[in-house]
Amino acid sequence: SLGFRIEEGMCQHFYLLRPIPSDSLPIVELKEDPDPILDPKEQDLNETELKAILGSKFDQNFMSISPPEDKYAGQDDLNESEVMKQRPTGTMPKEIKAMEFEIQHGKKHKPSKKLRRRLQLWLWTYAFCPVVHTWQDLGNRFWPRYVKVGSCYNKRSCSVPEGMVCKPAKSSHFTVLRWRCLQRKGGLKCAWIPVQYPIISECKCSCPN
Amino acid sequence: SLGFRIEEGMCQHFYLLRPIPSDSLPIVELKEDPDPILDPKEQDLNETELKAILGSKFDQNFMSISPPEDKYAGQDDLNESEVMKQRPTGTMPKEIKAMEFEIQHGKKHKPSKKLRRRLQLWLWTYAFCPVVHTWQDLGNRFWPRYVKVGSCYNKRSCSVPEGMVCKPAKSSHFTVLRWRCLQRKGGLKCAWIPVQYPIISECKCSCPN
Amino acid sequence: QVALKTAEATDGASVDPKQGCKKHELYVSFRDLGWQDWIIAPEGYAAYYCEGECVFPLNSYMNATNHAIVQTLVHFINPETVPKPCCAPTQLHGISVLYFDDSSNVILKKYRNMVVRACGCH
Amino acid sequence: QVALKTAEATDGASVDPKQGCKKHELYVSFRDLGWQDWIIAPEGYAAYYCEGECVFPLNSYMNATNHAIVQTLVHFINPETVPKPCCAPTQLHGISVLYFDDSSNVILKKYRNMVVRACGCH
Repeated sequence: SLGFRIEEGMCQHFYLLRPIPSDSLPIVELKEDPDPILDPKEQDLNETELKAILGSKFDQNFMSISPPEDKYAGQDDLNESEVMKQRPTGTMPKEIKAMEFEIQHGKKHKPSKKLRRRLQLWLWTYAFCPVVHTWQDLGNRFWPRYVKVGSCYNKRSCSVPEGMVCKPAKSSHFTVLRWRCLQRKGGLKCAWIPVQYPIISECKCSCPN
Repeated sequence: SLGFRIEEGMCQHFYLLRPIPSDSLPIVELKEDPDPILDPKEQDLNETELKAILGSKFDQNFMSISPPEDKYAGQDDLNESEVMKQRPTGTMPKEIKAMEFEIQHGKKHKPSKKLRRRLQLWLWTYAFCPVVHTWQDLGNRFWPRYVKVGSCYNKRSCSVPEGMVCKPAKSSHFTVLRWRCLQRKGGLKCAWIPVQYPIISECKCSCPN
Repeated sequence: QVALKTAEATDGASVDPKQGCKKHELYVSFRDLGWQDWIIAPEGYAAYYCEGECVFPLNSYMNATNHAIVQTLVHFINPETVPKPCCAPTQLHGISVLYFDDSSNVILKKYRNMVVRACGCH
Repeated sequence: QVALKTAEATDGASVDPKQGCKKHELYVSFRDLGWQDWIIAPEGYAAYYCEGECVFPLNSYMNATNHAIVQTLVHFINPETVPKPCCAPTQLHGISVLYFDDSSNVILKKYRNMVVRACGCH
């Protein structure tokens, strides 16, 4: 059907010439072919069977077959004071840990050890970028259809002075199933295949781009 | 001498088609034509005369006719603790002024008014970007040849968490003289003309590019 | 079946090379590129492309760089010296692709700079 | 007097359009552009330019974007549909210019994107 017949040798070159993927997150929406023939039917959605395929990779806390009740009342609506209540996790950034908070006006003022620790904790909390989890609908060609993905809280700047924002820093992935259809001699052949769906697992206070 | 004769009407278009200047600082080095015929001679460098041309625009604190003694021992060598000693000028950034430093572990801890003020001052000092002044040699086609230009201190990050750097935020200019030569019918005609030399007048803690 | 569908972005007319540099419609089918074996979804995408002359004088909408302005004049004065600046994307954006990687894992990733957003003279 | 001097960056040979996309030498004299009345210094500058074919397969040194890879294949399959990607600057840098502004003040400013640093297929 191609206007130009591709020879075998050329095909080799074709395979070498491919665009290059990036690890950047978040993922933009995957544009699906709207043809309903490519959708799984009722009989293809046997829960017991599909759970058996996924096995231990089915994580009830982060995956759901039916629309989750708290879908629209997720952490996405967190206001600033709620985010600030979240104690930071991991290790304190070394530049905050090194801060002495010496104030110079005339003679040196060095804060007490206890106060210093409190200030470091305050700055760390201020600059900390929590991962916000929200349910996402992957559409009916993925199973389970609903997964809880991470995003970075970005309603305020996370730096002093302002200018930096929370951005994805690390990613991991869920394994879910994808309904894949191929045109074969006998017609359209479809099957569930495992796919890796990337999610944001850590956010960091960084400069935009 | 051009391979293509430019007509009058075309010239009009030529004038419209020009590259566009930018206000970005610092200035990169101006590449001079090395031909010494374009340099001012001894008799063109009459200090009294040239000072008269510049008039009140000659600023002794920022301009020098002879190589300044402190040229290599300028503020460029400032170490961090010296920069941190500089009290910030201007008004405190509003986001620092708004900081309450409330620390939440169990019950709320609100620092005293005095402590809050001290902490705000500390953060402001930390994030402040002083203008560092250094003497610059403009070459013998500018008069006065030496001017004290501003640059932004960038040996450490100015933000918490680190990531932002001190960058030029505002500029002003000095008026100095430039030895300009034009090829005329009677040969090369040169004269001193006043030019605006841009300098950094304010630095700001910002994300790089 | 037409291998690759192309149409004018605004008026449906075919591309006149004497037109100024601008964005044109281009739908790319991954099947037509022979990529159906490693790309699972999407089927294809609207890639667009840039075409058109970078002529003297450059109109401001062509997003010309200072270098392109200089090159245009050099070409105008002496066409043998340098070519005209060329019409190329000035802004691109990405799409998500579900594909087989080298280890035959199926992965969803972003492919950056796949879609032309704007064109200009470079 | 030669209006504009051009020479091959590496080997001194004249530009062969069948060569791959790369940076070439180009010295631009502001006098030759008729700009000596508004530019005081410099006299001219090394602007360089990009030229060469963006051919299939693209070599990695051509800094091709993902869109250029796709466009190369579309052109290869059906040359009528879209042109080849074009060879254009991928990185540019600026120079300082001492010039007369519209109010006849003499000003020193940076002109960005005046010099080609690297070329690629777009």
